[in-house]
Amino acid sequence: MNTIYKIVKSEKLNIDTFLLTVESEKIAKKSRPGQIVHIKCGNGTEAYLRRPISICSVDREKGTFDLAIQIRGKGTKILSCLKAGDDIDVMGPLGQGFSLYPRHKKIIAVGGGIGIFPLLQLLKDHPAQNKKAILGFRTRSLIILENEFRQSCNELLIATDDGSYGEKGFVTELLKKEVEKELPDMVFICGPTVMMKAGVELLKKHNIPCEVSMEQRMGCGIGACLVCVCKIKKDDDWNYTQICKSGPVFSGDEVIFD
Amino acid sequence: MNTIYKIVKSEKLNIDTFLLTVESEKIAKKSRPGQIVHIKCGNGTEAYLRRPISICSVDREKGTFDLAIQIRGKGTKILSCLKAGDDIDVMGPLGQGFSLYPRHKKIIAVGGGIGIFPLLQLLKDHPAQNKKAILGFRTRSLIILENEFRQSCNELLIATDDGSYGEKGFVTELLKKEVEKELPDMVFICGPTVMMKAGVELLKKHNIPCEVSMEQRMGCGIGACLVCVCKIKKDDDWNYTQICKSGPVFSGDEVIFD
Amino acid sequence: MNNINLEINIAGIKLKNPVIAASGCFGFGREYSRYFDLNRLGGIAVKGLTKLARKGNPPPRIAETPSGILNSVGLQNPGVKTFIEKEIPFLRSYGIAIIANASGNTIEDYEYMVEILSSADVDGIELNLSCPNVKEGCMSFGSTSNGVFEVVSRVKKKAGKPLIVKLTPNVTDITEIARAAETAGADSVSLINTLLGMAIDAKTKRPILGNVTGGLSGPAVKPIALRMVYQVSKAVKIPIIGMGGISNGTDAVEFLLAGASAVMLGTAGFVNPMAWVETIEGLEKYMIENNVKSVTELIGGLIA
Amino acid sequence: MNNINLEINIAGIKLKNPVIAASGCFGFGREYSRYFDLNRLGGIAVKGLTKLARKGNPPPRIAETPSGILNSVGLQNPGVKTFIEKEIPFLRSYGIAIIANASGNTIEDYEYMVEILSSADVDGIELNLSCPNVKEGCMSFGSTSNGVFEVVSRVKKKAGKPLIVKLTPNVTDITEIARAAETAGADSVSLINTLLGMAIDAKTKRPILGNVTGGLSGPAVKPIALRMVYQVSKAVKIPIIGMGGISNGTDAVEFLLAGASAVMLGTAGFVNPMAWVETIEGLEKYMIENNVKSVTELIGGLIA
Ligand SMILES: Cc1cc2nc3c(=O)[nH]c(=O)nc-3n(C[C@H](O)[C@H](O)[C@H](O)COP(=O)(O)OP(=O)(O)OC[C@H]3O[C@@H](n4cnc5c(N)ncnc54)[C@H](O)[C@@H]3O)c2cc1C
Ligand SMILES: Cc1cc2nc3c(=O)[nH]c(=O)nc-3n(C[C@H](O)[C@H](O)[C@H](O)COP(=O)(O)OP(=O)(O)OC[C@H]3O[C@@H](n4cnc5c(N)ncnc54)[C@H](O)[C@@H]3O)c2cc1C
Ligand SMILES: Cc1cc2nc3c(=O)[nH]c(=O)nc-3n(C[C@H](O)[C@H](O)[C@H](O)COP(=O)(O)O)c2cc1C
Ligand SMILES: Cc1cc2nc3c(=O)[nH]c(=O)nc-3n(C[C@H](O)[C@H](O)[C@H](O)COP(=O)(O)O)c2cc1C
Ligand code: FES
Ligand code: FES
Repeated sequence: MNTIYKIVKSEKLNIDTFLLTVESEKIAKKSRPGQIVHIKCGNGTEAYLRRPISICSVDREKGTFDLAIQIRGKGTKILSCLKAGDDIDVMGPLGQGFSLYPRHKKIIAVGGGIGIFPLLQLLKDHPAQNKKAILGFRTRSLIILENEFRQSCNELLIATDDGSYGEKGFVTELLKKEVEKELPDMVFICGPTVMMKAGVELLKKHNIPCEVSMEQRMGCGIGACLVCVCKIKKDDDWNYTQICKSGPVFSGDEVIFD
Repeated sequence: MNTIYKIVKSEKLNIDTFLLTVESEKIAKKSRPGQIVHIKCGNGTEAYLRRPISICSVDREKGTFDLAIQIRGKGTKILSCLKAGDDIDVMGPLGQGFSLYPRHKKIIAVGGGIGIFPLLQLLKDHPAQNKKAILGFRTRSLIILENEFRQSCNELLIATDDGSYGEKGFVTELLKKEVEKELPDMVFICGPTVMMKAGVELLKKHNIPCEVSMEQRMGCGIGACLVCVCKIKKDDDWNYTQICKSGPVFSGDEVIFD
Repeated sequence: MNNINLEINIAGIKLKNPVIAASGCFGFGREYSRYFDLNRLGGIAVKGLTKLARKGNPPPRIAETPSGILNSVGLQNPGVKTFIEKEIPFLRSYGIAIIANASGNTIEDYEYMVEILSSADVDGIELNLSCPNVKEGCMSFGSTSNGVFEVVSRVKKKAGKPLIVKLTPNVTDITEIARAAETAGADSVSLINTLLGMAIDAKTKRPILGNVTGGLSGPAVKPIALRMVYQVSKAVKIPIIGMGGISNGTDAVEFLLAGASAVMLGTAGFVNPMAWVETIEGLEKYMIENNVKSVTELIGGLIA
Repeated sequence: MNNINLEINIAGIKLKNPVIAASGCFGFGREYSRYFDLNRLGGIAVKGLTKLARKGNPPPRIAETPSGILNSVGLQNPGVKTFIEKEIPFLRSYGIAIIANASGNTIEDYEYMVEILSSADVDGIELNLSCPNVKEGCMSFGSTSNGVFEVVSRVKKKAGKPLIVKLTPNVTDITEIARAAETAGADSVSLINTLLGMAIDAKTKRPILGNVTGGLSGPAVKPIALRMVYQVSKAVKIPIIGMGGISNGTDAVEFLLAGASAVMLGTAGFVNPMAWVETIEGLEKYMIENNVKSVTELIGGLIA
C-alpha cells in the first residue's frame, strides 16, 4: 500500500503553525471531515512514531488536501521544514469523521487551539443552511484561517483569551449565549478536553446532540495496538475505545471525560 | 569550543566516493598530514556517533580542507547529501600525523582503498626531493584523485586488482619491486590491515623505516574513552593504545598486527 | 522464488516463513489485513488474551523514547471466549499460523487458558509470563525460575498444542529462566517481551504514561534482545522465537544468526505498516545475495 | 546567575552543580580539559580503576546501535597507584569533586582499593559492582543482593571517604540490590551502569565487538534508567546519582524529578563534547523558567 505523496505547498500561518498542502487523489476523494492522517516525520528514528493530524480541508478537484500543523516538538518541527516537491509518508484517511445529516439545518462548530482545524472541511461539506463557527484563540496575533472559515459558514464568531480580537473569553461562553439565543440542531466541538467537557454538559441541558473530536497519543493509527483509547459508554458500563479507529469523532453523550 | 563549519563544495569522485570541501581556517592551518577529523552526521540520533575521517588535503591560503569519503553506511550516506552552504559539525584536527623529516630524501607513499586519502597532503607537504606514490584500486572505474596525486609527487604508480588500469595486482607487490630497485629512506602505508602488515614485514627485511595509519571504530575521538585501540609495543610488552590520540599514524615497527 | 526455502517448523508449528506478527501490536489481524495480504506472514501472535475481558490501563498508554516506545496497554482484550468465537474464523481464512498469546493472574487462570485454547483452532499457545503492565500474575511468575517452572509444568499437562513460553528481559539471568521453561516442558521460548521503563514530562513534572511505568520496545532494545537470544540459544535445545526492535530483513538475519528459529515484529509496524512484508522480502534478498538456500542454515550461524 | 542555587551535597561530597562526568567516558579529564574549563563541572568520576594495570579487551570495543552504543573496553586502566601519583594532582588543580571509580576481582581487591583511595586526595569512592565487560568480580558481585551486601559491608570498614555503590541494571529487582547496598553502609548509590547487549554484522556473520557482548548506554537506555532511579528512590533513603542516556538539561531534570540528587553523563559527550556544560546550562534555564530557586527542590518532585 503506497503511503508516499508529494508536498505541493508549505505556508506559514502564524508564529508556530503552518499549512501543508499534499497531493493525493485518494485522500482528497475518500476522506470525510473529521478524519485524520498518520504521518511519518523524517526518514529516521529521530521522531520514531508517526504523528496524527486532522485533515483540515480538501480540494477534491485538484486532488490535494491541507493539514494545519502546530509545531509542538520534534516531529512537527521536522514537518515544518518540508517544502514543495518533497515526499511525505502519510497513512490515511483514518478513523470516523463528523456526522453530516441533512436533517440538521442549523449547526454550530466550536473549536479551540489546534481543535479548529478539522472544523474547516466540516463547515464546507455540511449540508445545513445555517452554519455558525465559534473559534477561540489565545490572542489576536495567533488567529489563522479566518477568511477560510468566514467563507465556509454563515457566521463566524471569534473569541480571544485576552480580548485582543472578537469577544474576550472562552468559546464555551460564546456557545452558551448562542444556544440561549436560538437552539441549534447539532453542535460539533473540538479542542482541549476541558472545553469539550464543558460544551457537552452545556448542550446536554438543552438536549442538543453534539459530536466531539478526541485526542490521544497514538501508535499504529489503525486500531491494532489499543494505545489511543478514551472511555466510551457501552450499555451500563464503558470500554476503552480506540480513538484512531472508532474516533476521533464520538457522540458527545457517549464519551466519559475523567 | 566551536565545531560548526560551512561546506564550500561537495563533488562526486566515483560511484560511491565524494569530496567534501569545508571552510575552516583553524583546521586548514593547524592540521598536519595524516591527522583526522571527527564528524557528526546529521543532527539527530540516526547516525548516533561521530565518524572519523582523514584529512585528505588542505588549502592553507583559502582556509579550507578536503575530505574524501566513501559511502559505507548510514553516517557517510548522510554526509553525501550535504551541499555547499550547509553546516557541518567537525572536531579536529585530531591525533598524530605522519613524520616529515628533511633527512628523508626519497620516500614512497603506499595506499589502498580509502587508505589513499591521507597520503595526498602528505605528498604535498613532505620535504623530500624524490616522492613516489603507489596507489591500489579495485578496478579502473574506481580510480580517483589521479591528477591530484600525480601533481603532488615525482612518480605515480597505480595498481588495479583486475589489471584494468596500471599494473595488475597488489600495491605491496609493486612496493616490493620498487624497494628492490632502489631503497627509499622512508615509506608511508595506509590501507587494509593485511596490506599494512605485509608492507611492514617487507620493509623490515630491508631495514627501511615506515609509518602506517591504523583504523578502528571510535567513540570520543580524543583519547578519553579507550575504545579505538590497537596493540602498540612498550618495552618488552604491549599496550592497547588509542588510535585517535596517539595515532592514527604509528611507526610500522611498534604496531602488533594480530 | 529463486529456489530459496523460507519454511521453518517451530516445535510442530509450521511456518511458511519465519516472520510472525508480535502479540499486542497486530490486534487480531483485521486492521492490517487492509494494508497487505496476511497470507504473506509466517504467523500471527494475537493480542494477549485472558480468561475474562479486561479493560486495560488508563491512557496515555504510549510514550515515544529515543528509537523506541513505552506502552502500558495492560492486556486490554475481549476475553478468550470471544476470541475463539469471533476472531479465529476470520484468521483461519488465511493460510498462516495462529498463535494465541495467553495471560493470567493465577496458575489456575493459566491452566484454564491453555485448556480452552488447546481445544480451539489455533496452531500454538504463547504463554505470556512477561507482561510488565499488569499488577498480578504474568511478569511476577516470569521473573523467577521457580515461578516459570511451576506455571509451565502445571499448564503443560493441559496443553494439547505446542507451548511457547514468552520470557521477560527484566531478569538477572535469562538463561536460568529459559532452562526452567525447557525443563518444565516448554516446546519453545519466545523473547523478549518489553523492558520496564518510564518517561517523564519535565514541563508538567508528571509521568507521561497513565500507568506511570510501561514496557520499552522498538530498535532501542535490539542489542539487549539479540544478546539474550544468543545466550538462551547456548542454554536450551528447544527452538527460540526472537524479537525486540526488529525492523527489517537485516535485523531478522541477525536474530537468526544469534540462534532464533523465527522472529516476531511488533513496534516497527507502527512506523511502517509494511514492516512485516518488507522484513520477509529483506530476508529473501539476503539469502539470495549470500547464497543461503534454506533459512535453517542461518539459525545459530554466528561465527564467534 | 539569577540567584538560583545549583549546589548539592551527596553524602558529604560537595558539588557546585549536580552534573558529573560518568566513569569511563571522560578518562582522567585531561582530554576534555582542552574542550572546556573543567571547573564548570560538579565533579568527575574517573575511568574505572583496579589494583594493577589492566590491558582491557580486544578491539573493536564499540558498536553503534539505535540511539545508543555498546562498549566492551573492559576496564583498561593504569592501576590505582599510577592514578594517585599522576592524575590526582592534575585533577586537583580544578575546583571540582573527584570521584574514584574502583573495581576488583575479589572482595580483597575491593578492600585494597577502598583503603588506598581513602588515604588519597579524592572526594568520594564509587564502587563499581556493575561492569559487564570483565569476567571476574564486578557485575558478578553486583547482581545479587547477597553479593552486594557482602562486598559493601566489608569495604565500608576500610572506607574513610563517602562510598557510592554503582549498580548494574542487569537484575530482576534493582530495589533489592539498592537496599542491600544501603543496609551494608553505602552512603549513596549511582545507577545505571550499562545493559548487557550485543551487535552482529549480518554481512560477515560475526559479532561486531571483539568481546562478543558489550554494555549498552546512551539515549536508548534512558527510559530504563529513569524507571530504575524512580524505583530506587522509593526504596532507599541515601542519595541517588542517576545516569543512563542523559544528553541535555531536560533529561537531567527528568532524573532529578524521578529522585536523583545528581546526575552523570557519559556517552552523550562522545557526540557532543560540550554535552556536560550544555546540560548544566539547560538545567539552569529550566530552573529560571520554572522559578525553581534551588536544585534540591527538583529532587523527587515527580507528581505521580
Ligand atoms: C486525532 C488527533 C488529531 C490531531 N490533529 C492535529 C492537527 O490537525 N494539527 C495539529 O497541529 N496537531 C494535531 N494533533 C496533535 C498532534 O498529533 C501533536 O501535536 C503531535 O503529535 C506532536 O508531535 P511532536 O513531535 O511535535 O511533539 P513531541 O512532544 O515530540 O511528541 C512526542 C510523542 O507524543 C505524541 N504527542 C504529543 N502531543 C500529542 C497530542 N497533543 N496528541 C497526540 N499525540 C501527541 C506524539 O505524537 C509523539 O508520539 C492531533 C492529535 C490527535 C490525536
Ligand atoms: C583513522 C581513520 C581514518 C579514516 N579515514 C577515512 C577517510 O578518509 N575516508 C573514508 O571514506 N573513510 C575513512 N575512514 C573510515 C570511516 O570512518 C568509516 O567508513 C565510517 O565511519 C563508516 O560510517 P558509516 O556510517 O558509513 O557506516 P556504518 O556501518 O553505519 O557505521 C556504524 C559505526 O561503525 C563505525 N565504522 C564502520 N566502519 C568503520 C571503519 N572502517 N573505521 C572506523 N569506524 C567504522 C562507524 O564510525 C559507526 O560508528 C577512516 C576511519 C578511521 C578510523
Ligand atoms: C502496544 C504493545 C502491546 C503489547 N502487548 C503484548 C501482549 O498482549 N502480549 C505479549 O506477550 N506481548 C505484548 N507486547 C510485547 C511485544 O509482543 C514484543 O514482545 C515487544 O514489543 C518487543 O518486540 P518489538 O520491539 O518488535 O515490538 C506488546 C508490545 C506493544 C508495543
Ligand atoms: C566507553 C565506556 C566506558 C565505561 N567505563 C566505565 C567504568 O570504567 N566504570 C564504570 O563504573 N562505568 C563505566 N561505564 C558506564 C558509564 O559510567 C555509565 O554508567 C553508562 O555509560 C550510562 O551512562 P551514559 O548513557 O550517560 O553513558 C562506561 C561507559 C562507556 C560508554
Ligand atoms: S493507535 Fe493503535 S489502536 Fe489507535
Ligand atoms: S575514540 Fe575515545 S579514545 Fe579513541
